[in-house]
Amino acid sequence: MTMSDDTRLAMQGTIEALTSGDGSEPVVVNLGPQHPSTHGVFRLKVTLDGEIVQDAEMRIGYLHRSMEKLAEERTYTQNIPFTDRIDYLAAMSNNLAYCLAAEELLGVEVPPRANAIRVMFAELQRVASHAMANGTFINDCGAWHTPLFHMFRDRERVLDMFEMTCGARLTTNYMRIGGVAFDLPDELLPTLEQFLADMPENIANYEALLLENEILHARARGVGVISPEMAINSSLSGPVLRATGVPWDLRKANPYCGYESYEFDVPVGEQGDCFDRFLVRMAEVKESLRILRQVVDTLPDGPYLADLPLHARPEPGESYARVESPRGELGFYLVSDGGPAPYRFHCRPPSLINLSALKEMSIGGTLADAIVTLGSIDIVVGEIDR
Amino acid sequence: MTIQYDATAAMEIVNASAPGAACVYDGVLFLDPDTLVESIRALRDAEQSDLVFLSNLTAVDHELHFEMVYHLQSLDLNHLLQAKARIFDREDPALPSLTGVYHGAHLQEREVYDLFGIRFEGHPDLRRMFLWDGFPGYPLRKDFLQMPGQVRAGLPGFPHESEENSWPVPGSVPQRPLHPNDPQPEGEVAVVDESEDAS
Amino acid sequence: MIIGLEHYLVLGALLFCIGFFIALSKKNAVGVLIGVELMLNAVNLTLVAFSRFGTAEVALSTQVFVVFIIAVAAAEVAVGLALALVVYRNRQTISVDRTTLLKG
Amino acid sequence: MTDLAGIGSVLGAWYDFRDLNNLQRLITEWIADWGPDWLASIITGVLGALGILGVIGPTLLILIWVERKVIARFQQRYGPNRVGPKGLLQPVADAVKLILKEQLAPRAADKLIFFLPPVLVFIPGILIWGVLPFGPRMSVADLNVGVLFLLAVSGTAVLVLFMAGWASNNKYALFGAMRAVAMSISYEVPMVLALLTLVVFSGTMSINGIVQWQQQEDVIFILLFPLSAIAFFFAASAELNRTPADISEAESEIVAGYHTEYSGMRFGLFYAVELGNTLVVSAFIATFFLGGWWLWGLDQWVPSWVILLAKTGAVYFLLIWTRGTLPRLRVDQLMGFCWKALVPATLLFVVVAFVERTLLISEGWDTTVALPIMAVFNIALSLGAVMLFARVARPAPLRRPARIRMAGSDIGGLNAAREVAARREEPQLQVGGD
Amino acid sequence: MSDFGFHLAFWSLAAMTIGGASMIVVSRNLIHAVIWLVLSMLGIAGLYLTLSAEFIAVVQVLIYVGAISVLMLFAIMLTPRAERDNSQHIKTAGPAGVVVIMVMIATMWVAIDTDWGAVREAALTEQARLIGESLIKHYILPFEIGAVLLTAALVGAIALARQDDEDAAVHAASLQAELDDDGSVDPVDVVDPPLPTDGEAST
Repeated sequence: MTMSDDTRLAMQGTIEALTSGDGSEPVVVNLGPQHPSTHGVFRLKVTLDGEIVQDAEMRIGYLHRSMEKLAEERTYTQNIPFTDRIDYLAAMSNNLAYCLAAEELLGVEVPPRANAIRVMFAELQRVASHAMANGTFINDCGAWHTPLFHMFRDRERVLDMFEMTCGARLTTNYMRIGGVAFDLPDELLPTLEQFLADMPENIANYEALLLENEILHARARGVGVISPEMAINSSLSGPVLRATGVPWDLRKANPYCGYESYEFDVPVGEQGDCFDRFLVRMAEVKESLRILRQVVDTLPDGPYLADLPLHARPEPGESYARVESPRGELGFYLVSDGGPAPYRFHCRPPSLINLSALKEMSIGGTLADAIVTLGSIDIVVGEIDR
Repeated sequence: MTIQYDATAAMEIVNASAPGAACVYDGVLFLDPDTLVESIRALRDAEQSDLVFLSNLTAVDHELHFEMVYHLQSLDLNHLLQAKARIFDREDPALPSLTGVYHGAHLQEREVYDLFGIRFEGHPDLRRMFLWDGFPGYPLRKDFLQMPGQVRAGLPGFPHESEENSWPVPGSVPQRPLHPNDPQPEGEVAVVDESEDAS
Repeated sequence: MIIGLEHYLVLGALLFCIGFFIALSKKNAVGVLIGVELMLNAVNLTLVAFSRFGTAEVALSTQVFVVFIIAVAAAEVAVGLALALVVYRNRQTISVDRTTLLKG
Repeated sequence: MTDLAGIGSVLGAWYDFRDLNNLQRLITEWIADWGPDWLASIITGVLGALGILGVIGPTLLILIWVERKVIARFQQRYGPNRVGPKGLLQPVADAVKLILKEQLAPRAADKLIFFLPPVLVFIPGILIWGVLPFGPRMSVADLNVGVLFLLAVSGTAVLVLFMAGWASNNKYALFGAMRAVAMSISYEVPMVLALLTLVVFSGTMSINGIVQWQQQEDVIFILLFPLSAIAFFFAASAELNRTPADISEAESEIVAGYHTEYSGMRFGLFYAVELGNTLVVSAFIATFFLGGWWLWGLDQWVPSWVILLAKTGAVYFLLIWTRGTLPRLRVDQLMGFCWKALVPATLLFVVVAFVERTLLISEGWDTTVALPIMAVFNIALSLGAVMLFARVARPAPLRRPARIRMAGSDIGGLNAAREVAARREEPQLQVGGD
Repeated sequence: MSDFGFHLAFWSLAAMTIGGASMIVVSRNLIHAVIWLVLSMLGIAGLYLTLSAEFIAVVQVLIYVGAISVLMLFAIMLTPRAERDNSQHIKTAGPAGVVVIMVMIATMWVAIDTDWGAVREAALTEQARLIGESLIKHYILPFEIGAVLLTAALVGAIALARQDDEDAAVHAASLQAELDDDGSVDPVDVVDPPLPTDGEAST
């Protein structure tokens, strides 16, 4: 019995197809750079077998503005506006982290009132940023913008407070080396009081709407799971790390700006899935409100900016300061050569590093799961690309 | 603020597993590039250091050499260690990759490769990240787009501050002494000594 | 001219022959299936024509017959397509003239 | 089946606007006086089609406005309020914008098949209105196989979606088309079964017959077969690609699904048909399960089509409500829900309907007594089935509650994590779970 | 129904049916062929209406347009692009054409020449009810067999189409063994691989 050549060739092909996989062609789908779900110009190249993700590869750099290079030619104070534009959804936290690093280099003592104001705005920023993160996360789960718009309402109020304090809503440029740029305006504290009075009811509304939603549970529970060991090894931080159950919060571990004097708690999750990240953020908003309450109650008087010479040149050396930004551990590493500008300016971007485990989280899930996972990590592309 | 881990203690841990792989100068731990992976793995796994979290990984161009800076954090013991390693080959700088020790080094090493051109041997997916393939040069190097006539990157002085408005001397950043295991740069030792004298 | 039974019969015959030709000549297995479907439909059309132009008892039984044919056709298509898929998977082709394993 | 006892005495006069069919009949008779009868049937057909188009065209424009306003209210916004009074002209402005927009076609698209779907999609969208009874005799075609016609016509729409998605030569579009096709084929089954329940119980396949059965027995079907009604509602919203089942045009996943590559008025046509289909499905839900044009005698005083429109509006609001509230299900979850929940549930009620129909007809039970008992029994059975499903079919990750604990003084890494997890006290927050 | 309307309907539907069927023969793309098939099926459904068989017409649309064509498109999508070519004919297409023409002549001759004794009684009303009743009274056995057939087809199609990795491995091994046993020429020597090439632009 001899086969025809056709048959032999076909059989060869079949054997290859059978041994290499199931013989169907994987489809490569680009999510982004222009895509409704990617929160900015971020491109995720997903290889799909049917609906199952086989490989996920991120392509970034569409928003790279070379800030680290630019900062080498600006004075320490001139660099503060750059930090706004690194993470434009948490400009205050970025301002703060950079100023802490510069203050460490310059050896500046920050007055207590300035520290309290910094804490106030960092926590307000956390409320605003988490509102945005959770809102867009539910949107990624397929809701039709309703929770997003509700949470935007809270964010608007925070941004209004930013505007009345420093004139800007998004890129605030509010913190200065040695303090903050302006003292609090008279109308801020009443507005903040009203905000603190209204928020518990709003949060209760969100919880009533979302927490027991069966569809949300089905979409987010058990999706994008990562173990605490893997999370630590992948340098994940912020709510993504805390959702795995690791109670690591720089505000508690290495308090800065007087966080040690406020009473608050660190919420941690259990499963490390998307839903836990969402819950951790919800709980963190409540803790932020607790801190804000205490800040308002114990706001000290005094100068809001340390007395610092205009042309301050730090000694040659280096500093690495970190804060707990809404997205995680945000660090600034500065090297000084004694000149007016930093010799090296490096930002440890939590958004980028939290993506380290994106591939591991998405493989094996469906395309929809990958998008929910990406949404739950809460990236800001400005910070990824810098 | 951050609690720093004692560099000498870290040196002992490293040297216990690989003798002579680490030294401390001015309170900073310097690691031998050849045994970098083993040293950092020892620091990660040792009970007393427990540096399980790679907080930050970046490079600094010191014009004569590159300095890799690692910030390692222990979560349970709550201390931070700064470790450094130096690369003297400017033409083809290379260092072992930490991806086998920390999964989180993956993206940060790609970033350093992209912007500094430091190759990480053993990195599974070393490609440019922010810039496109074929981008000329490595932007965060100090000699990127260097003009003729010693015009260079950096800010010479504050605006409107005339008296000290001069370009910093190349190498004015204090240079650390070489580790005995480091490859000795040829012909550039004199510059290192000179700058040390200046500081 | 009154349109009568013959018109439908000729139409059915024409359709049947087109389907027959497709089934005989196409290389692609799905193409062959399409041809078979056309043939079945031609038969159905003929039957319904007989139902309309026949006596009352014929009228009902032909329509029942058509229902059966449609059901069987659906089953046939499902199995036929599954077969085509399996043949493709095992032979990397669904050309009917290259699927010659039974010939050895 | 044509029991018109409930219609008042002025019936038949052209000015009796309770039944617009009179107008049409008048015209038909007038033409029949002088013209051939084929002309009369063609003209009445055209008139019916024009009547339907004349109603749904403006209704669609208003519906766009209503939907946007209602969703905006859900979202604490104002919604459109710039163009015209209260923003009422916004849909017109949108339509003008869409018409003026450039219509792009991908170079690699299959040109013929790419251009056809926006037109073809209208055919089932319009045809389906033909069998909707607006009143006792107010439907363009009161087919005695109306239910089957409805299913056949809605089934063809899938093919058009597939053509659109395939011809676009775009992966998002193809994914959308494949999802749409897979979903419509699956959800057609519970839809057919839910309607089969009604057909079995009322003994007619005519849609008007089903309404008249409800009128005769003084009961609406949602009371008799609530689970079938809910299954039909969900299956219909899945066929309509509305949240929570809008996976075939899931914005956050595959951009816009099968119509990703359509721009300008071509997109506008898809959008209009989708909206029109939503309206017609609301109307059919109202007809099948809420009694259609009949409302316990009120149809004697109020025009029947007003009653139908009011019920349609209520169902439509329900559709907007679900859309504005719920997140989207995943593809596999949606399919699983169809095959594991809706199909068994509807199948169960087909059997129940068989048994009850036999009791009514063969055993001759008195309907006035038997129907309330059956309604109570069926409602209880529905509740039991839903609870059983919720208990049995819950996927594993959802059976454990999600817990949030407070770290307190334990700050650190894995050791601290173990300490926190091992605490005996109640977690701060606990949601979900069995 | 009047003559003119009936003539108009019949001839346009006949043209639609035959035109659609003819386009299947000439269309080069299999997906186009399926869409022409749909057109043809719709024409046939219309012809059923002219024959007053509305139940069959609706069922025709429901099953052929809504289900079978979609099933075919699905099957086509599951095979790669190279297999969507409808233009190729087998080598014996010419003789097949001759046979078909002979069959056509024969059937048409029979259709026209025979005296069918056609009567034109009033069409059946309430066909759905009548067909349903006769199905469960008169034709109960065929009906049950049909049900069994459909179930068997369902199970069979699923069993055929689903695939296990283990099965795949076993199958690959058996094919390899078969290849090893075979004593014919090595496939590497075959110069021109006869597999169809991918002629279409890739997405």
